[in-house]
Amino acid sequence: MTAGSSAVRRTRWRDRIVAALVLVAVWMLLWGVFSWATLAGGIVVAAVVLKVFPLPAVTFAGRPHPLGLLRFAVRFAGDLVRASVQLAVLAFRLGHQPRSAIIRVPLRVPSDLVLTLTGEAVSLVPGSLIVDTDQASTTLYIHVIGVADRDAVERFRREVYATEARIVRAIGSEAEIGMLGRPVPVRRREDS
Amino acid sequence: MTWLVPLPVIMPLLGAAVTLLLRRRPVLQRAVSVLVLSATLVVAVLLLASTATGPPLTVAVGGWAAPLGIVLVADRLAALMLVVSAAVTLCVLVYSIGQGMADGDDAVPVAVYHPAYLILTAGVTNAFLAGDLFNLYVGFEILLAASYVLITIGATRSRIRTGTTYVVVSLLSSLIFLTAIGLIYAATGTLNLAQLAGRLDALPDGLQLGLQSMLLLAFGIKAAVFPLSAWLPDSYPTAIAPVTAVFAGLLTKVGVYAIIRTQTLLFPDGPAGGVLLVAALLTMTVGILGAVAQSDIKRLLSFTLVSHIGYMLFGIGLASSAGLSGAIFYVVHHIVVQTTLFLAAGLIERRGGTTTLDRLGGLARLTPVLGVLFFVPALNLAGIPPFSGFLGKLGLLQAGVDAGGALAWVLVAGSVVTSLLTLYAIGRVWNLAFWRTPHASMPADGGARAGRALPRLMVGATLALVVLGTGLTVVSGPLFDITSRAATELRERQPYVHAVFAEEVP
Amino acid sequence: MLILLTAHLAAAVAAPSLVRLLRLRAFYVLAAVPGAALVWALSHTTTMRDGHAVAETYPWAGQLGLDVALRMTSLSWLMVLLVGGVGALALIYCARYFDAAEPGLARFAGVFVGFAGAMLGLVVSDNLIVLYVFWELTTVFSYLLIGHDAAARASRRAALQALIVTTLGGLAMLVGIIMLGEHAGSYRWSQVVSDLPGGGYLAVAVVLLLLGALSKSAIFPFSFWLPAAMAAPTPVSAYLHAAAMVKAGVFLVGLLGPALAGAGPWRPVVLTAGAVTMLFGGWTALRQHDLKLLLAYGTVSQLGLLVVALGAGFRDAALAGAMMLLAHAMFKAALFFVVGIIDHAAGTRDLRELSGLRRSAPAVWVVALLAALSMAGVPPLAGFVGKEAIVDAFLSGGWWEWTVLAAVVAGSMLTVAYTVRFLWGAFFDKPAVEPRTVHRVSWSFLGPAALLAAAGLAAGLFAPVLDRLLAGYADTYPDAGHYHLALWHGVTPALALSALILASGAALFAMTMRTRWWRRVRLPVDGAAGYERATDGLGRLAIEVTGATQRGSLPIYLGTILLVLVLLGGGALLAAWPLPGGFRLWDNALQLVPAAVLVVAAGFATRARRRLAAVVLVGVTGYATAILFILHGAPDLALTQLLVETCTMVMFVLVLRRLPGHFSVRPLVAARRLRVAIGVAVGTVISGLAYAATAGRQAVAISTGFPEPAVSYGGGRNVVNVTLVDIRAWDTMGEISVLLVAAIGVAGLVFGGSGRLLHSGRRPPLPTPPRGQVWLMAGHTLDAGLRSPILEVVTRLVFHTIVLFSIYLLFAGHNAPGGGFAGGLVVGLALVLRYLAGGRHELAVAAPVDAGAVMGAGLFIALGTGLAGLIGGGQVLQSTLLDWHLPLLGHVHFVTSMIFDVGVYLVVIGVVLNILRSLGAEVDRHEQIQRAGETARREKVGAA
Amino acid sequence: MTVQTLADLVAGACLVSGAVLSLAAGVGLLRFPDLLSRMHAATKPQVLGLLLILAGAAVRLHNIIDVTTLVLVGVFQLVTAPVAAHMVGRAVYRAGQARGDLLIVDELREDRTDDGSPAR
Amino acid sequence: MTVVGIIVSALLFAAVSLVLIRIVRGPTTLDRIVAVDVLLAIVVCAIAAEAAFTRDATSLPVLVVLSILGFIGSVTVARFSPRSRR
Amino acid sequence: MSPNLLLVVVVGVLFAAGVTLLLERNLTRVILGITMLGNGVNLLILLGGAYGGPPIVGVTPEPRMSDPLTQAMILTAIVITLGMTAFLLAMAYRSWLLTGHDNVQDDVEDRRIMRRAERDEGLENEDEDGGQR
Ligand code: NA
Ligand code: NA
Repeated sequence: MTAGSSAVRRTRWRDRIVAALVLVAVWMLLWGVFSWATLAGGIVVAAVVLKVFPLPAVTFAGRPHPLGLLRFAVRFAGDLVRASVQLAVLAFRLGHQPRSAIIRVPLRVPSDLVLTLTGEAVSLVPGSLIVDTDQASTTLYIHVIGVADRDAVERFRREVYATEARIVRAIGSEAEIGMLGRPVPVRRREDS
Repeated sequence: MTWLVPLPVIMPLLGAAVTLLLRRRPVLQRAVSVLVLSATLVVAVLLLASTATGPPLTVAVGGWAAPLGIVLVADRLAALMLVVSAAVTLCVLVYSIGQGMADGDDAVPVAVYHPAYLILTAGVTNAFLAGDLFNLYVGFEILLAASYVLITIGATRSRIRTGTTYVVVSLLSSLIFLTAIGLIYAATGTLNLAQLAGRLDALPDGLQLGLQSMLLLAFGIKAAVFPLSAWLPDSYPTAIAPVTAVFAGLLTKVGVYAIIRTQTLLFPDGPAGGVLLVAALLTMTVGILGAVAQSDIKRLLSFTLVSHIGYMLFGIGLASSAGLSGAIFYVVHHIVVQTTLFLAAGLIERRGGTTTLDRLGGLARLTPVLGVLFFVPALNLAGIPPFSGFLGKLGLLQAGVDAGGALAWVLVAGSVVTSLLTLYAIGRVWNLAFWRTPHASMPADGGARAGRALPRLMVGATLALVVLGTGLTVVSGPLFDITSRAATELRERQPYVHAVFAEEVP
Repeated sequence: MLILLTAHLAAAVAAPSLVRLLRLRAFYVLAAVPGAALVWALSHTTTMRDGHAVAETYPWAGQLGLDVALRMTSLSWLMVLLVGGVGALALIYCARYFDAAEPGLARFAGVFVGFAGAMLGLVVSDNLIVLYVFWELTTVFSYLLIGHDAAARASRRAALQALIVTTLGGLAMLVGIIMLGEHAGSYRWSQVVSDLPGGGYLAVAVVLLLLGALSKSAIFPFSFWLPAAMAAPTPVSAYLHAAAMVKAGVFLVGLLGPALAGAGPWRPVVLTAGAVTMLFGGWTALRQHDLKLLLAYGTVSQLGLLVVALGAGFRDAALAGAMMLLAHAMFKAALFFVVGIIDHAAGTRDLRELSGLRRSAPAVWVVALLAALSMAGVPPLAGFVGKEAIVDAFLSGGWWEWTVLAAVVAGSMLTVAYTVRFLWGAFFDKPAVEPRTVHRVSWSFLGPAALLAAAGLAAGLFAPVLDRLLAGYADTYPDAGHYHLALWHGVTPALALSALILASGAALFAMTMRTRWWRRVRLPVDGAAGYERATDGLGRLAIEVTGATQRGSLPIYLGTILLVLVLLGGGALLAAWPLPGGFRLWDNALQLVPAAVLVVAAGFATRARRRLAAVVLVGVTGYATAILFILHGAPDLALTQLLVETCTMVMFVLVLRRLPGHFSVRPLVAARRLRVAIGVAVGTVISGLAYAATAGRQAVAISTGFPEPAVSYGGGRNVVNVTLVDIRAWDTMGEISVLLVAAIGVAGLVFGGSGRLLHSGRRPPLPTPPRGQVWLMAGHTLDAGLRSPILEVVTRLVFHTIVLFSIYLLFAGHNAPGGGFAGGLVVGLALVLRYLAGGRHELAVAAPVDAGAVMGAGLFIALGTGLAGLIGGGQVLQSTLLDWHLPLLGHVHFVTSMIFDVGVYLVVIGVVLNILRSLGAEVDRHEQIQRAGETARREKVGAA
Repeated sequence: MTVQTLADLVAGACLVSGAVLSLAAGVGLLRFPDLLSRMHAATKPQVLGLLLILAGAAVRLHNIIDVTTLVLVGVFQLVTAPVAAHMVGRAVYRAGQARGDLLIVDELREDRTDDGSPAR
Repeated sequence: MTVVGIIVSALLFAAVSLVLIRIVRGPTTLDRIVAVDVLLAIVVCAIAAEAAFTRDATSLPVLVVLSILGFIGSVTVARFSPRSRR
Repeated sequence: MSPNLLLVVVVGVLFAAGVTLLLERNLTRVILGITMLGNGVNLLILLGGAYGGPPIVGVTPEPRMSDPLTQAMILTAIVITLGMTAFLLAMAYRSWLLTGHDNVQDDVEDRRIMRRAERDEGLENEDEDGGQR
């Protein structure tokens, strides 16, 4: 056994324990009873579930940053309310045909997790919708409603990058946070 | 003794679980199936021995005494049905094992067949033992679900087509049954049959009639009573032989059993008795005319099956002890004989490559043993004495003559005509398939070269049923003693009710 | 007597092996059995002379009035003699008649002996039902004997015809028997006679009984089956005509006559039918060319005579009939044997081809002459004694008797005429015909015929001895007769009539030789044509009725069932009208919302033309139902309904993805309206019944007794769950069996008829995943176009949580909404998610255990708790409450029925998994194969 | 004004605004011209509307067992709703149901390959 | 609280009606699926609101099921919906 | 017990719609019809039991509980319907695989007899010698 493989094993154990802890937490929330018996039951059940249904480990490159998380949550809630109201108004406005756009947003951090979380966050805010993704280039294709012109489109694009940044700052590794400084990726296939 | 009562259901289900776990070990699967059904037969015989002269045996499942929980009741009728069904299912199982082994299990995938077959058996036994209306429904569902699987086994084009008819009609009947249960519970607040016996009496007549008709409708479809019967001849014949056999023999009789049970226990003075007699007459005559019109042995047999359900309804409709006794005897006889005939038809198909009268011939000379295996039960079916079919018919005719009344006389006449036409239909089959010069397509060398030799296990199982059917004549004395005591027990109602409510409430 | 019957049965069963062993000599051995009956009967001669009976009784089915009551009286004694004697001789004759290579000989021998046994049983039965049993057995055996040469179409048809006609009569007779027996409370003839009903009831019974007797004896209008039955081998014909089968009917007339002849319809029926038959048979015999057919019609004629005599209803006629019965048996059997010999020796039975046999076969000629003269009624033979007695009996009577006498005289003239025709045709020289050269006939072949012919002579000579024996029967008639059987009574009117008969009979024959006009005279009624018409008509009727009722169409079958439902239910509602009032509009105004949604969705679902649109709309009704459940106070139901609804939606999509998007059949407007009409009718009736049933409730529901014991005995606060896993666990056990078997069936249908069902088999190794973060085990095997990283990541993140939640539901279910079903379905949906995100390989690795094993294990666990209760000394499925106080963890409360719920949980998981493997993974595989096939085809086309 | 009344007031406000968002979704679902636009309308009750109502319920129930469950409901909804939206949106686009006339730009069309997925 | 109850019920009823119209009208399956998604979301709202008004938490497991599994139906349809309408 | 008229109507509507679909020739429609009928029956059973709060001891006082027995029955019925639906769908798929559609076809033999009836014909295969044909 090399030192490298033992490091891998350690990481794997850490991942497993994290996964189990999440499950135990869910278990406690489900029962709503915070007792030793519930905890014991949760540990047993989590272990059984993880054993019976093995899945590839989720390796977090980074760690949670409380401040980043808070910042993200507050901004997210604000966006949520604002967009919901906007869209509700849009719905009730008679005789108006809202325009929309489908835009490509190649993310700066090449991570599925970031792709997914950014996508989720963008989706959850009314008015934007992930129409497709490209895993290889970590690109989101987003349908946006209520954009009047090209400027609005670019504004929105910047907002997505901002969301990406907030997410990475909340849970990303140092390396990933570093990547945020890179320029926005450009289109590779202009020939199509 | 009461601990035996749940076993006829539990054991086949356990067998099904084990065969599923053993799905890669066909030999063990077969062994488990045979073992389980043999044990079921033994238990059934013990139950019959106990109830033949004694009171009904009851079990409050889980210790939840009636009327709270489900109660299982083995009275004479139920025990008798258990014995017959266990014997028949065992023989058919052996037959199908013979067929499967001969065919290398290509036609009957063991992984599906054995669990489904055992679950079917459990459904049948559960229906017989159910002392609770909803549990009766569950019993029906078990056997029906298993039957859906069995009737489409192999999933050929024709089996899918005919299986669809079977499944959809059966589902409708289940829905109607469930509706009836919902209505009955709404009206009475109970599901326990013994308790229902009292509570239904208290309802106004019109409502009683409504509830009774819904139940009759549901069971009438399952029992193939005209005009609810047309699905049967379309769907049974295309399945594999053992499946057709056990369906024809047994499943329709579960419907008849349910009619007997509910008519006698729940609606003894119900207003639908006359309806039953008219239905009996139509079922008999329309069914047998259908048989005469057919040119395929299995379809023809299916129509005789429908027709002879009319006999049983006749006895039930008379509602006298003699009528019920005759009906029960006829049920027993018919289970055995109809099953045997379909097994024989399977052998015919194997030997002649078809069951179409157009292309068969000379079987009596080519395969004499097949001649015996078909001829004896065929005569039995036609009610030729001294076979049990005659004795059952005799009992019914006696009951009909005793009852008097225009409708009863018409039914006596109808029964006689049906009997004659059954003989005519059977005689045509014999003349064409067995006596006529063999068709050019028939292999003449005993079938060995064409791969159509009859496997010993299949012949043996059929023979066992032929012997069983013939043996009914010999034991008809004691058997009629049991059926008439069962009929008395049914008509009195009190033994059943007392047995159910003897248990203590938890 | 039972020993004799058993011996026949044993011999019949043993016969095939015996024939295979001894070949033709076996017949000699077999002949010993009926021979023994003959000997046994002869040993009882004195008993009969003294007017006593021999009786035995054995129990059978007492509830039906059935006992094997055997009783031999004078008449049956006579019949036993015939059945045994002729039977033995016929078997001996068989040994020479058949060729050793005759096909089916073994079976034939067995059936023949069985036939003899049945006939024996028939004549000695006292219990009428037992008599009927043997009666039908003779019918069946004769069917097999007539059809012996089954390769010939005529044989088969004749056999079936005989079977049907005689069974028809037999069944009528059975009803008659039951009528008499049920009235008397016994089926023993010796007791029935003492308690006969009266009036119309008796008249009907008598007519029914006669129908049986007359059809069996080929009496008009049933005569046609007997000549057709000539297709049988000659020994069979001899036996059938002389002693068995047809004689059964005559015997029955003789047996019933003393008691029933007084009943209204008896004499008109018997005498008319007998007389007509006599004349018809004789007349038809006269123009036959086939010797066997000539004899057969002769039999028909003679049977008419016998029926007239035995059924006339008074002593002298009965005595005469008995004598005639004996005489006929002897001469008819002998003559059939002779015909068989001629057929063998000369190769034909056609009298137009036979010539000179008198010289070439003198011994045969003598035997035939002796028998034929008896048939013609020439003294001093038995036939003469019998016929003269009949003539004498009818001489002294009223209008009926004189009429019948005229018929008897005419019929006897015909008999004489066809007798002469027989002798002339068989033996005399015919100018235009080449004389036949015949090989020598051995004495052993001729022996049986000779013996019978000689017996006919002896019976004539010793008539007074027979008189004493047969009087025992005749004297059972109430009237006092005077006649005694003898050769010579002095010069009487009867003697004169006998002479007249002989003379005019001979003249009649001469006339038939000269003129031809009589050939055109035919009876207006032809039974055979009637039979044909009847069977054709039956066929037409069967086709019409079946064509009308058996439409072969599922919608029609369902429609019929539903119409019956509407009729019965509607009728019940009318009977229950007016329905009681006291309804509520709703329990909770909020119910209006889901109800409205449901109604709208249901309505549009019936009109949807796209499959998935219909599915979605039906799904909406399901969701609305779930909300109605919640509003009714049934959260468990809502939970399950929502899960099931989702599962159903998934299954629909999995299947419908392969089917065209629109329904292909656009229903006709009329058909659609009919469907809607039936639907509305059913809905109305069901609503009405639901209303009436609910409003009709008086009693308290049993479930009001559930909550208290649910906690104290079932150990759970969620009464619904306790009901499922404890109070009604038996139902649940059945229900999981249903699910399980349905899932097996799904696999069976999708995987097809292969033996691979449920076998996960060995999977080909998956391609190695790309480097980097992997979310699912086999997500990379999916088409790039179908993959979605977002779906994969989220699936990875929530999968375990969903499974965890299912376990929560499983354990919380006992006290809160949840339980094994819901839990199992949740796991199932989690697996669906894995499949959706990662494809079929992902499903395979997601649940590496075989679905069948999961289901089997679940069922096993559920049943195990059932048996545990039983083994533990309680009832099946009885549960136990366990309460522990553990350090740190505190109070732990556990009910064994929760283990049952675990079984349910596992079964449901296995079921969903199995369905998913079939409708999901396997259908994927089909699609891939199909697409690969299409691509290959396209490439081939492109290359060409 | 008691705490109880205040709580009820807060809960009521949450519930009513949640319901209004649901209605807005219904209106949008009916009125928006193409499916992708309608999908945006669909998001509202799934996210903010639901969160508001859950909050209202939590205030009313104020029982730890129930509140934890409500939290889980909210979390699960936030995790799963976008997935459905994404999968359906993708299907809509690939099925050609996105109305080009309403789009200012469509950058996905430029990148699409034959099997519907964007180029790698 | 009763007034709030009536208002909320009315609003949700109106919302459901509009959604139902979309489900009936379609025109495509995906339209209907989106509408069903909204319907389910409204159902969740309704159940939660009902729990709030009655202060009865027994139906909360239903909410958990809907929130964690409700999306599977639409994902299935989306996953297997034909590539293009052609 | 006083019936809930709203549920009575809903049950009727579900039956009417279910039957209308059930009588179609297309198996998909038939399955949908059965699903709706299943919901109708379940509501009918529900109608026959008491209305009230969830039958959970400690949550609802006993006299106010809804009927737990009807709920147990409905639960059983729901699950059975699920199994049956799965099976029928598999049949529809199989039918499509084998025939290219999922319409329920009429029985061939019955059709033959109906044609004979229309043409006023008698029985088929009269007894002829097989070898000679
Ligand atoms: Na969004
Ligand atoms: Na229990």
